Amino acid sequence: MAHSGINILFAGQNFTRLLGGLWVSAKISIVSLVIGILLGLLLGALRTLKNPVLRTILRLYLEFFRIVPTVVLLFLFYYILPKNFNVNLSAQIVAMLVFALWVAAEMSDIVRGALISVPRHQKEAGMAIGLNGPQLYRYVLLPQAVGLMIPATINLMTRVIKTTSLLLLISVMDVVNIGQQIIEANRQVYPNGAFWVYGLIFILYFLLCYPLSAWARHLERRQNNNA
Amino acid sequence: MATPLLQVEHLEKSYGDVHILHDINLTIATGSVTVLLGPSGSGKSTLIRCLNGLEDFQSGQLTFSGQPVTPNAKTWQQLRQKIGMVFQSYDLFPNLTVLDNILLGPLKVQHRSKAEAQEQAVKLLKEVGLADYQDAYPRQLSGGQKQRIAIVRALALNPEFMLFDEVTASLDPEMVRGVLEVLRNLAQQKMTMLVVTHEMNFAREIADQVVFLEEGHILEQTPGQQFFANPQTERAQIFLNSMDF
Amino acid sequence: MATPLLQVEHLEKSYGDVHILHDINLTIATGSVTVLLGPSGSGKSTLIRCLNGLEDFQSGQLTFSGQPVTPNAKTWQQLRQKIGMVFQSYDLFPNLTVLDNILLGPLKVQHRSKAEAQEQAVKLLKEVGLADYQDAYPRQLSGGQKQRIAIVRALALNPEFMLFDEVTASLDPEMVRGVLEVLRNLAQQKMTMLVVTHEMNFAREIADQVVFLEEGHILEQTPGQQFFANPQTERAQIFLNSMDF
Amino acid sequence: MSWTIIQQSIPVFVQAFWLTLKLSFYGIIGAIIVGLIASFLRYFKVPVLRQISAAYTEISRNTPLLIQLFFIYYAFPEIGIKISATAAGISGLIFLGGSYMAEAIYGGLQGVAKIQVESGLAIGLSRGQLARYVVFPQGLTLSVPAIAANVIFLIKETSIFTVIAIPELTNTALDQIGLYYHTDESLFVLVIAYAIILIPLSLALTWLERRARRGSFGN
Amino acid sequence: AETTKISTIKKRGTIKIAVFGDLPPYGWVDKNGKRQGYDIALAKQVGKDLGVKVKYVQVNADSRVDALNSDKVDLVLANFTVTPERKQVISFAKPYMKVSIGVISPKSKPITKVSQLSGKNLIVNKGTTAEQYFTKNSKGATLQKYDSKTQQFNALKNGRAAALADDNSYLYAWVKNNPKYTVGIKHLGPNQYIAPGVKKGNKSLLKWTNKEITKLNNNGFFDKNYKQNLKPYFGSDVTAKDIVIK
Ligand SMILES: Nc1ncnc2c1ncn2[C@@H]1O[C@H](COP(=O)(O)OP(=O)(O)OP(=O)(O)O)[C@@H](O)[C@H]1O
Ligand SMILES: Nc1ncnc2c1ncn2[C@@H]1O[C@H](COP(=O)(O)OP(=O)(O)OP(=O)(O)O)[C@@H](O)[C@H]1O
Ligand SMILES: [Mg+2]
Ligand SMILES: [Mg+2]
Repeated sequence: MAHSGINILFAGQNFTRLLGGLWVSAKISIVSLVIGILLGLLLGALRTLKNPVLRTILRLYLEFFRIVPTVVLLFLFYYILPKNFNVNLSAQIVAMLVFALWVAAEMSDIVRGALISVPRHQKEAGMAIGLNGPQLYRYVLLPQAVGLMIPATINLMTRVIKTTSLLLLISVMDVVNIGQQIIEANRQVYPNGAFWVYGLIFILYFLLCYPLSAWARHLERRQNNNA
Repeated sequence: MATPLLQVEHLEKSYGDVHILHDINLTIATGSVTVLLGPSGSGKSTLIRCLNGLEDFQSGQLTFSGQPVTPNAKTWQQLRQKIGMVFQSYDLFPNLTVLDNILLGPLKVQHRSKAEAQEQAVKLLKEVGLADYQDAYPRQLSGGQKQRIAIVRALALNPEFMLFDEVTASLDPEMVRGVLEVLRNLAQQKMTMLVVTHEMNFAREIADQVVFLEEGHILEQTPGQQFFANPQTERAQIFLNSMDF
Repeated sequence: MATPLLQVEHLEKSYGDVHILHDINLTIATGSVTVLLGPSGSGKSTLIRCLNGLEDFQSGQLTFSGQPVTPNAKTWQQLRQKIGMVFQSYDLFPNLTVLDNILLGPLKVQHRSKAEAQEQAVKLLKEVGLADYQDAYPRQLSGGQKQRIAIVRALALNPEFMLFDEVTASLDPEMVRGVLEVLRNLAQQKMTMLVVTHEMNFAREIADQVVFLEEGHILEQTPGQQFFANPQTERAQIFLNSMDF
Repeated sequence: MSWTIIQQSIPVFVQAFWLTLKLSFYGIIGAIIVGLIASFLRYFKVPVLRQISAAYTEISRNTPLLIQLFFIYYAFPEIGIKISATAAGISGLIFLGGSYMAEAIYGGLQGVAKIQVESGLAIGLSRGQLARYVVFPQGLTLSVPAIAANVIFLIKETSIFTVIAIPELTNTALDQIGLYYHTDESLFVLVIAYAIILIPLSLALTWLERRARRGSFGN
Repeated sequence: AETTKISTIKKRGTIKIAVFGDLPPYGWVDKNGKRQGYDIALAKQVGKDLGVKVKYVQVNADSRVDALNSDKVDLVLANFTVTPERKQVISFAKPYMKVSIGVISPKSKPITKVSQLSGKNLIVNKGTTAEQYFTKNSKGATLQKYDSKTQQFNALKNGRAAALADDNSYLYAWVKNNPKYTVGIKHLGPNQYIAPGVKKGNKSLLKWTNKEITKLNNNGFFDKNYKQNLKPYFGSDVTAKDIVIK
């Protein structure tokens, strides 16, 4: 065939369309990460309290999101909940919601782990000068835990970004979905277009995630050196 | 006799099934220095922690300044402003500067004015010889410096009673002196203190009374000089011998 | 004079830009006990670690048993069988039983027969009073017991020279005695030893010679009794005063 | 939701269940082996191989499994490497999981106290012996919780095998939905199936974490 | 949730239609991001005749019924084959297209009878008529179910199965570009129909759509649509009669 496969990327608006799709993935990641991390901080702090009821509920919340694959969650929130309850959200909103809840769950575990690894005598030293519960978290525990949770949090970020590749299942026009459109539209002209399109998507994801991973590793190394 | 600052009656403490403290009775007079001695694991730290509510206990009555203490979170949080405590491990908050460590309690717990609290903090820092370290972070300090700051942090709340749990145990020998100096000054200023220490020479010098604990029982509660010259129990004698190797 | 066991000449050591040890010259006679003293941060640990290759140094010459030491990984690995070391922190391998900790070196490094090595291990364990703990795991032991095992582990390689870096510093006071007892016995058996310690009474008793280090310089290298009675430098005098508070 | 429909679909799901378990099992074992090798190369600073393994780790961690599988299954035959869907799925899981396991294992090795390494050196152990008797036994124990967390993560990732037409659990559920449109029932069975696999693992993870924190090795 | 009547759609000013985005020539997206295809042309006409704007919702095969039932869309125009199972959960309007299943295989090892598939692998595309058919009558063949046309044709070219079953119109088009393969089985099973899908109980929209299809049939819309969208793709092996319903 006369057409070299790489041209598929530059025909018409294809390249811009793919970047547009990437932006959708990025936008969903960013929004869900911001909301999820904030919520996760709160839930993680709550999980270190002694209240057994609260603990059980939050534990179940975590387990639910840990056990149910993302694909199922997306289906559940996009198709099943609207059918049974009267809420109808757009695909992007659902994606953000599902990811945010998932991030919050994973984050709550990271936060909890970091909080309880702040040495006990730090907490006691805070109590000994009369700080109350919220003040303990605000001034002593959280600031010290933040350093411990940053690398794990960044790893979670890359996982979220990578998981956006499943969004085509609920009709989000993300980069994979647009890639799919381009591949199928050109199947006759560029039978091997798929490799170029997927190759580009591969690189795009790498470009999004690699800086984050490198940053996480840098922070981790710095922490180990300080320890 | 004047009202004692702290009175402990029939205090019992267990961890789960393990009985740690047995029928503790203890009186601490205002302005006196009590040294708590006893072998490792005898319950010294546990007792001292019960006295400012870091551990709860099963039964017994505490009376502070003539007021019975109802042991709940609220009471303790109030009371801890009057009862300062310094631990063995360096426990400054690593995320705050020296000054912020000291001001946290006065500003956030006692809601005092920043100017006034800071003035007091600087004065205290001067007294322990660390006026230049206001803006340092704990990691930039030596162990002995950290412990002196920890003492200042407790004092900044203007407590009536200070608890010290082996505050020199993790220090290099050369650092010990500076910290003990601070404690000695406090004693001279008639601060009421309860001190756990392994520095026998220091204990001998400073103790108005010695409480000797073994396996959670108070075996002796004797005036300081008498204890070191002539302990009442054989166990205390053996303990004293083992200490001056 | 007989060949010294170890001779250090003009040793220089830096971490990056920071010069830690300056022109260290040191002679250790076979069968003698050298005590290394000096304030915290003066470089005692660094020096002792240079002597068995845990730190490398920039220049200088070591001579062990009359043989110059070429400082490379291979030489050190060989030499470490002759130079035992015990650290301040409890450093038993937590994944191995007491006996396996002790036998690791004799079996895997020295390839000795299991029966013979085990016999020796049991004998050594008896000597430190821990014959019953062969199959225990380190976590089941107290700090003092762990340190005694660590000493046995080093001795099991039949070293000619032992390095001790503050081996009692992390111990509860009551545990210290047992460990020092073991060191004292070794000295009586004419083991050549280099000891860093803060236990001054013990140092005075055991030291054939004292090396006093400050800021990486050897200020004194004096026979033991002379040092404690009458140190040559003012700095050492101040140091000694600070130690018996 | 109808029980009859659920009952009818059980046999298909049982098959998918075993297939998911089987693929996960081989994938995870393989990932652990790759992780061991990669952390071994990194630990011993093996020249060249270490750089290769580092590059592999970056590619593996920073790209989605979906795309990785696509290349393994659809693109590799073009350059003469053709493996079955099952093998491709397992390879993909190994490719992705290997780097996650390597991080977990290497993290554990780094957690081994420096004093442990030094006291090993002090009794004359060579670097290899040190690794064999001290660093790996302790490090692996330390990394068990992280490995367990990765196991859960990798099992869930098998749901992406649908892109290469492997009838594992998720694919089966989606297919059932496409064929018969009993969405609620299919997803319900799917969640139950994953729960049967993952809940015990998750409990084990909690237990392991707690044990690690209590420091079964604490000196 | 409550169903959307014609009146509500008109009031809203838009109709939400589920379409495919990756299935040329029925529903796909061109290089400028514009939706194209046989189903899309129908959707446009529906919008025009209703006097409302069309909002496309891209779906994949598995989610067409759920898109209706969760009110994500009012109408499905996405190569939707009428089957008894689907009829139980949604309503179909009058069909606008017919399809028949074919099977392609390499010329070197042609499959000409279903019985030859026994013990072999057969590729199908999820959500297609062929998948439905072979799931029920597999005749000993093992199905490999792919998500997209690209995937299924790639798999066939990589020799992952003995044959591939799909709408025969497709297969004719594909073998034109891939002369090593042949449509060994040209028709299989009864004719199947493609129809618009409507949420069950949405009588008002169903009635309107039925009338619309009849009207469009009569005024030759589908023939025109065929010429415009399908003919260039399928070439001359397929004729309008094979696809358009008269
Ligand atoms: N959280 C706990 N749970 C169970 N037992 C505990 C706990 N904390 C302390 N103990 C036990 O209580 C007893 C007293 O411990 P405590 O720390 O009060 O002794 P101590 O006299 O302060 O010893 P040291 O001189 O070593 O500091 C010990 O047997 C100890 O093992
Ligand atoms: N890894 C390192 N990197 C940089 N500097 C170091 C390192 N280890 C030690 N030092 C510095 O070298 C100097 C000597 O340290 P060393 O531990 O040898 O002292 P020491 O005499 O053993 O003290 P101590 O009595 O506290 O054990 C100190 O100033 C220390 O900060
Ligand atoms: Mg204590
Ligand atoms: Mg040292």
